[in-house]
Amino acid sequence: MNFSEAANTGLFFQLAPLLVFLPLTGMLINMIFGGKMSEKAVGTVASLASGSAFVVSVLLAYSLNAVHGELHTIPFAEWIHIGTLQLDWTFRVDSLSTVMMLVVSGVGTLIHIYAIGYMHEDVRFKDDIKRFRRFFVFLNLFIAMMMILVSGDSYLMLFVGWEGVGLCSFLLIGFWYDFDTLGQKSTANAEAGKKAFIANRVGDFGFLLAIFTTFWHFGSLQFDSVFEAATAHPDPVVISAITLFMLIGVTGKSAQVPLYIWLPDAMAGPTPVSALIHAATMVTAGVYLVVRSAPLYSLVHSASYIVAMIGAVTALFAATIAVGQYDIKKVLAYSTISQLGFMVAAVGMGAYVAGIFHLATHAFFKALLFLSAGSIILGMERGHHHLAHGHGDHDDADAHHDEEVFDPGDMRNMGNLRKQMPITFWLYMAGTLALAGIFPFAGFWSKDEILLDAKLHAEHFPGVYWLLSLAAFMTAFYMGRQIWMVFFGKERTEVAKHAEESPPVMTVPLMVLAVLAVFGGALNLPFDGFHNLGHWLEYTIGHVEGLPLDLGVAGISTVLALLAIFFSWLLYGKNPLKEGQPDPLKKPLGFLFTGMENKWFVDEGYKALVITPFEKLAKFLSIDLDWNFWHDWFHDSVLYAGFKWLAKFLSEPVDMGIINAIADKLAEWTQRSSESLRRMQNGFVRSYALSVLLGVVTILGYLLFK
Amino acid sequence: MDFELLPNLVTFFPLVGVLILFFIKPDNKVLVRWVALATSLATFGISLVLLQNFDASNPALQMVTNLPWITVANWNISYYMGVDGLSILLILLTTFLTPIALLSTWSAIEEREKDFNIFFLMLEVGMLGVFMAQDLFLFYVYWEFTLVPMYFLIGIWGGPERIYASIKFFLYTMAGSLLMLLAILWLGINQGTFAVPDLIALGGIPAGIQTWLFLAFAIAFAIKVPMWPLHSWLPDAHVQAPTAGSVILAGVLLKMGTYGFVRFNLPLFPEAAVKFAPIMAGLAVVGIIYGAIVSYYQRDIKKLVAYSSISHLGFVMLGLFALNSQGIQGGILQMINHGLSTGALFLLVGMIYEQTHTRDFDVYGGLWKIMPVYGTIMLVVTLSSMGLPGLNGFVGEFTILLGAFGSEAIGSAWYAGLSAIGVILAAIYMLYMYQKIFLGPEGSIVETVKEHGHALRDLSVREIITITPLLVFIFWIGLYPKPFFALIAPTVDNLVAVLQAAMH
Amino acid sequence: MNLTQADFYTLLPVMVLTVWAVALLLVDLFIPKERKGWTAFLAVAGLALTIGFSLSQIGQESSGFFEMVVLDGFSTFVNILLLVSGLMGISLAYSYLKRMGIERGEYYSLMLFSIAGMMLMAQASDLIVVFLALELLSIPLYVLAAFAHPQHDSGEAGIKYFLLGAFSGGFVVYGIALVFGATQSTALAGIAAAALAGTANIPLMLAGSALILVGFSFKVAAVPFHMWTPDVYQGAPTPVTAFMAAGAKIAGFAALMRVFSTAFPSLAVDLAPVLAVLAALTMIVGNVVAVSQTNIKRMLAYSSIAHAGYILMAFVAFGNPAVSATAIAAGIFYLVAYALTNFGSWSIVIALEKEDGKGLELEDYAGLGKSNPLMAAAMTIFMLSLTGIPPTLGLVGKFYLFSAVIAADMYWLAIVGVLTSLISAFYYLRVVVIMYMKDGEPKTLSEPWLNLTWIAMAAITVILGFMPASLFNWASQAIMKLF
Amino acid sequence: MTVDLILFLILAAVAIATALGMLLSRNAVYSALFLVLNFATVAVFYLLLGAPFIALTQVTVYAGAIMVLFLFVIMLLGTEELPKGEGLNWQKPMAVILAVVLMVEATFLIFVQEPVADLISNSPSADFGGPRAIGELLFSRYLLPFEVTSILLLVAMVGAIVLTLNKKEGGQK
Amino acid sequence: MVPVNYYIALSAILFIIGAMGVLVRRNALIIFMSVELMLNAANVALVAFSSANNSLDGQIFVFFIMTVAAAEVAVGLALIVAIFRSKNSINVDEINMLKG
Repeated sequence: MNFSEAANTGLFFQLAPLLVFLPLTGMLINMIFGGKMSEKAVGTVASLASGSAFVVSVLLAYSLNAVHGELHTIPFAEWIHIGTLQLDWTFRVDSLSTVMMLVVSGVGTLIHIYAIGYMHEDVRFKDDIKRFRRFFVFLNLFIAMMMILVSGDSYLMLFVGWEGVGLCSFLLIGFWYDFDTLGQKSTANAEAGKKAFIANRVGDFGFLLAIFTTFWHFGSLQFDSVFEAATAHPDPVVISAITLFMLIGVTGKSAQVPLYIWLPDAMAGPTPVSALIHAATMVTAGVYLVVRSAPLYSLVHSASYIVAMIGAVTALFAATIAVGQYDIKKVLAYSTISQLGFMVAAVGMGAYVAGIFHLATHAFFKALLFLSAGSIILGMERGHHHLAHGHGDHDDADAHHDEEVFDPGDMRNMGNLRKQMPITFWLYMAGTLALAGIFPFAGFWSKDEILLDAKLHAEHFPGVYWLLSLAAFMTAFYMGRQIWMVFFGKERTEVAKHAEESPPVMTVPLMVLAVLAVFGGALNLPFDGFHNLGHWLEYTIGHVEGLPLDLGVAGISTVLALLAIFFSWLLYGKNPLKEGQPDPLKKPLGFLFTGMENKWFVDEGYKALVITPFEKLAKFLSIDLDWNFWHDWFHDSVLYAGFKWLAKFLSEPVDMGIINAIADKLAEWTQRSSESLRRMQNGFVRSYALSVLLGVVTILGYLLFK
Repeated sequence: MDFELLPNLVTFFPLVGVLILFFIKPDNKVLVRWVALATSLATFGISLVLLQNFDASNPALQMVTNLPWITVANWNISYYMGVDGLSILLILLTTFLTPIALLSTWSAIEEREKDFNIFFLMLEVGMLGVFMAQDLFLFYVYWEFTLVPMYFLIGIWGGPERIYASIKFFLYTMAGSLLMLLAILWLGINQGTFAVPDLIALGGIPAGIQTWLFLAFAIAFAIKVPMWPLHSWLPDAHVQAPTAGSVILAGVLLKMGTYGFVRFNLPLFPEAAVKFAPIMAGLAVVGIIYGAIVSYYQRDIKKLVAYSSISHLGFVMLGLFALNSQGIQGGILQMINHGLSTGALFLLVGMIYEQTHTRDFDVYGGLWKIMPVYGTIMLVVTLSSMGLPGLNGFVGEFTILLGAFGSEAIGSAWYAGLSAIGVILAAIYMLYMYQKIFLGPEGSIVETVKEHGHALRDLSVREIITITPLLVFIFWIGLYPKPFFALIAPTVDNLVAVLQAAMH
Repeated sequence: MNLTQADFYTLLPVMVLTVWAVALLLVDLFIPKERKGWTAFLAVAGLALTIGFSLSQIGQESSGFFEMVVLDGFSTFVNILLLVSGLMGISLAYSYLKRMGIERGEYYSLMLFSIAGMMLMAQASDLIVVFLALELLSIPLYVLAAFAHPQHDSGEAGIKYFLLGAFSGGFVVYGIALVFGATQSTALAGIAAAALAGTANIPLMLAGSALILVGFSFKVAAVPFHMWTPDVYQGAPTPVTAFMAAGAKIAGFAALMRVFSTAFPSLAVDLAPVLAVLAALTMIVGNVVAVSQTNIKRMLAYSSIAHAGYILMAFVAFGNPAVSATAIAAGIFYLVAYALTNFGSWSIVIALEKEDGKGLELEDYAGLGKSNPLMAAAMTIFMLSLTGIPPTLGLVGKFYLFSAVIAADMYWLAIVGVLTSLISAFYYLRVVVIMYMKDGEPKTLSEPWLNLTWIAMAAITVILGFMPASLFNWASQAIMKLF
Repeated sequence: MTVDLILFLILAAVAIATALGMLLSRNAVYSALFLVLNFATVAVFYLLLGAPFIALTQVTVYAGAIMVLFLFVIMLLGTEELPKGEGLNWQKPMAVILAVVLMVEATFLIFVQEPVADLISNSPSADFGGPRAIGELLFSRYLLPFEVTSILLLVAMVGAIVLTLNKKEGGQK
Repeated sequence: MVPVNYYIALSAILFIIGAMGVLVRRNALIIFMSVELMLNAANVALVAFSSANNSLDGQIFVFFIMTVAAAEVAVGLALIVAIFRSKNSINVDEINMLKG
């Protein structure tokens, strides 16, 4: 049997489980044997594991093509079977999932390779060589989890991967858990990881509710049966509920308003992580989920509109913040949020192809940007080390700690890096232009498609177009700002002067990505006879009208982008920033810029509105209610002391006590009897006799007068 | 061999060890340890034979021993032991956790080891008896009997506040069980038998009386579980108990409460169970949220884990009172899961405590770097406790929430919806704990330990051996829970049928 | 007057014991002072002999002395129980008296007399005999309570017991007078017959029965007639306390059972609530007050009050034929359980008591778990049994009792019983806590008879805890004659 | 009002007065003497009620022997009067209250509820209550109680000896 | 003829006075005497009933009560004497070492 035969008969579909198990194998190998392997070997194993998954993805895509996109499900294992609840682990190979697989494993592999170089240096700067291996273990685990996410055939499997990638995200953000982003000893990175996990969990909570609602109304969690049942009995309330619950999940995972707050902090992770997880793959899972649930979303317009608006608002909101950031990665992070907003807006409007298209191109150019930023930061670090130690002596840990804090990611410390890091510069430029949406870079095509969709559907989704256009403008502006600040002007620090270019192991994958960023638009060119991605996805989401290029929209957006870059040149390029000079925007924008700089105080708002009240509540519940009230007061004081009191009261015989009280009141002997009270303990025969007589009188009284 | 007698053998086999221990000199610590461990391992072995002979497809009681015991006047008390789907997993959990807990004591318990082991094995007898007794009186005997050794375990080998904690533990539990005793007596006298299967078959208890009986049983079990707001004894008992005691307390003893619900409350008083389902579910939800929030604010590791138990067992209760098969099966599986995860957590906390002698969060930090194996294992267990998919906790929580969400008896999805918040909160407090201990820069404890002349070390081989079996099951149940559900399913389906009948 | 064989047979054990006691008084004169142990052995022999006679009477029924006394299953059961209690009482006293320097032969004679009085009480079927038996059991106890005088507070115990005993005796006498006036009879059967025939003055009879109840309640230490108990139990020599706590209680309850179920069944409707309230009060006060005690003798005294309350629960059903038989059987069973556990715990108290009267505080038990694990284990068993925790006789006893109360639909009483049991756990556990969880070096006395007592009692408590059926069957057959 | 009744009332007044005298006398000797008087008065009642034997016993045993013993002890101990003590202030009022309640109950019992047969029957036979009738009964029907009493007296004797002898030997050995 | 009620009433009064004595006096001897008065009151009732019922049982009972009283007196006085010897008092309020 030759290759094409195997493809045609669907034999390759049986390979689907390998998508998950190859990365897992890599992970296990590194986990178990990695300790004795060299860094290169570890990196190679991990990259191979990821790469082989890419190969499998390609094979699957090829086979799928050969069978004309016919959906294939590959049952793998029974998971939970209770009554009508039938949950299996089944792989789903369709045109949508293969796109995701390709993007994930493809970009993933490149980043693995890049990371070999990056982490080699990073662990040395941070003085913990042993952690090199751990990074690749986590990275492989991430690929496996992401594969589960995109290849699952039911909402639950999707959820499994969904949570799994959340875990990896947590682990990788907190990879340098004993530092902060500046390399100082701190819990900051760990906190960032925790924040990401928890914000994601909030989203997962919504997702879970969506799953429950789905199950109890449609009796299944398998995609096709759910869609079938939903279209058969389209109950708008139920479907709205499901889709909106799901939306909570999407906002969490894809960093949309209001749950996006974790993503900027997630930049605490090593740069490859930011590129892979927090730009290219994991964060797009929400987009994938919406596309996957397209049959549901298309049934309820109001829910779709909410999705679209959330996306659009996020796109603009995050873009404004990006304008005010100084950290090179933070700018990219907010840019990512913004771009995710584009995608979410697109899929919300039903422009699934556009959304996925942008997802793919964004994966390329944003990964490129992040990795280049990583390269820049490392370059700065190298310069920094060069200055600090003369000969780059990494082992002198003590000296390391005593240094003044230096932030290698702060753009204000850079300037004119074009000279020191020419390769990186050109790569970065490619990414920037793609992101800014300049013709003919990849971003241009995908963003334009989204804008076009928004324009076309403006009557159903009012406002989306304008928000997105504005966001696109801002995007070009802040990218321009970044370029001018980083690569042009004068070096603002000594370090910048000594920055060094990165080795090929890092730059080569970047080049591949750069190529993709430049030509990625070819995936779905808006001309008749192309629309390749659209046609490919038709197998899964049904027929989509391939939109032609709308010169109006494209023109406006291009003009806007160029204008933005021009403005940025005016502000940052023409008169380069001096050392210690405040941002030129600060003056004209005033408090607005303060807001942008400070991320609109959202974190502070969360702290004031959510975290502090929660901590107060927790404190109240645990210290006041549970411990002081419930444990100490109720148990010890009320139960125990009350009981003791009763015992004491009764042991100074109860009748005596009562009599005593009555007598005291009646005769006002209180003062005089204080002495006798003391003596009125027990031990008096006569009192005992009194008790007996009291008993007699009571019993007789009861019997006679009852 | 007559397999019908296996339940008795499993239950009483630890007594063999007790007998041997009586004749060993207390000074011979090594022998004491090995005898106890060997006994508990043998018991586990026998329980595996029991499992092998257990017909999972048969929903009825199996391997029954039913002998008249006290038949005087109008009391028909029998020695009635048997195993079915409701109990088989818990029996295995008990026999499984006991050797692990015993192994963990080898370095933790230093004085009166012989007594410790004797009490521990006796406790195992009591626990196994609870899960196998099918006669109410017999059940009560075992139930109360477990109090005694646990009381000693906490009171003699516990922390500084051990006496307070042990008495509180004893009194709380006894308070509930005495009311249960009255209910048992009512049933036994008015129905003419104490045998649970016969009582179920007889049925016909008027709904009004069912309410009272249900309450009497429920209070006893709810204290044991413990359901909010009857949980006040738990933090004390857990914090003060020695590690092995905490493991068994969290792993098995608390399950006696939830088991009691599913074994007695549901089938004996189905109408009342249906009636009370929303209330019980409501309390469970409060427990889930409350336990989680309170956990978050703890500064003592053990206390945090203790409070988290309140939250976790809230899930179990929610599942049981969903009164549908997803909920109940999930609930039962979650009992096992909680036993494994929380048992493992307590073991791990104990291991670090042995080195540092403190459980105060504030002095910890950055241990992952120093103790990578420990950190990794703890991470897995923490995640299991949080209910991460792929690990055991998720399977239980998911099925429970799913069951509760659509439960006809509870009647509203709100309960499950609110409980799902518990999933978020679990992440918050568990990660908080993990971060405090393992992440961030090195805490002051590293220096403190160094000052005492020895550095922190990673887990020893014995410790890894102790914890590994738990990890295996954490993954196994998480990835492939089918065999576990298969054991429970037929019996639960029967139970659900009874409850469905009561509902309509 | 013609005494028949039946007369003698009916009262054979009592007579044998009385004669033996009188003889012992004489023999004792010839036993040298340093050999008073012989008197103890002789007393034991007398008790053993009497037990033999009693055993031979199992299943026999007769009456004698113009139906003043009867012999039936009930009386035989109680007699044996009393005689065994006597045996244990002597085994406790044997070394104690020597140690405390109060060893005198009269001790044993007085004990035998008291036992004879108790047995007579169980057999009496005429109020006159009941009264005399009550005095016969009480007077030696007054003396025994003060036996260690002037050591410690023995004298005080004696005089308190005496004055209050006489006081309550006055009520019994007046009660009997009223009953006699109401029914023209003092025979139990005659009283019941008069009530049945309608010739009786019911209010007078009711008042009389209430006064008689007061007398018995005093003897069994029911609230509010209990107040002598802690003082007397604390002050009296410990073996006397142990004997009193068991014997007097058994006899008091035996008489209560016989008199009330034979003579006053017609008054049950009126008296049952009184009994129920008494039982509840007794359980509450006994248990609650016990909590704040620090002296073990006092604590056990309150515990004994509390247990009187439990046993009283068995009577609330009296007069209701459907349930009273099992209820009273449960009461008797509980008596046995209580007596056995009681002797066990007191013997350990004796083992720790010092010559100077020290060693009686709870704190003195600290560390017993380490220094004498076996004894601590036995004590733990006794405490568990008194609390009603398996695997002990106490649980079975409570189980029977509560089920009887529930069968009588007295749920509130059952709940009071249950809640007070919970309270009792608190102070019983404290003993265990102190023994095992506190440090100390208590010195214990190792004396064969004493050791035998607590070891045997611990064993029996556990064994009967597992196999209570035969004992219960015997108890329920025994009470059949009463109905 | 018959003579009997008048006699009864007078005697009753005396009996109550002497009883109160015993109760209220500060001096123990007076108390004892009042009690003797009371016993004597009661003996007259016994005669009135047709119980001559009991009346005689009352005078000889009770008033004579027992009360003399009391007097002996009072004199022996020299405790005619106790020093005024404080303490238990509430005991007296409570006792009075209880006594009043008890009185009410007794009245209710005796006069209100189903009153006891109104009249004392005339002595049916001359010998009713005489030594002979009593003696015959004692040695037939009441043989057992009689014997028990003898044992009781023996026990009391032994007890009294034990209690006092103990002291004489110095208590401690 | 005097109604038996009157006798019973008298006996009740005496009984109550006796009981009062136990309750209010502090001298052990007087307390003891009060107990004797109580017994005596019971005797009056018994004899009265005996006469009313025309049955000698009551009188016999009185006889026994007297004997028992004698026995009690023997023991009681011995106890009082013994206590007096060690405490030098027969004030019952002072005999209260045991309490609580």
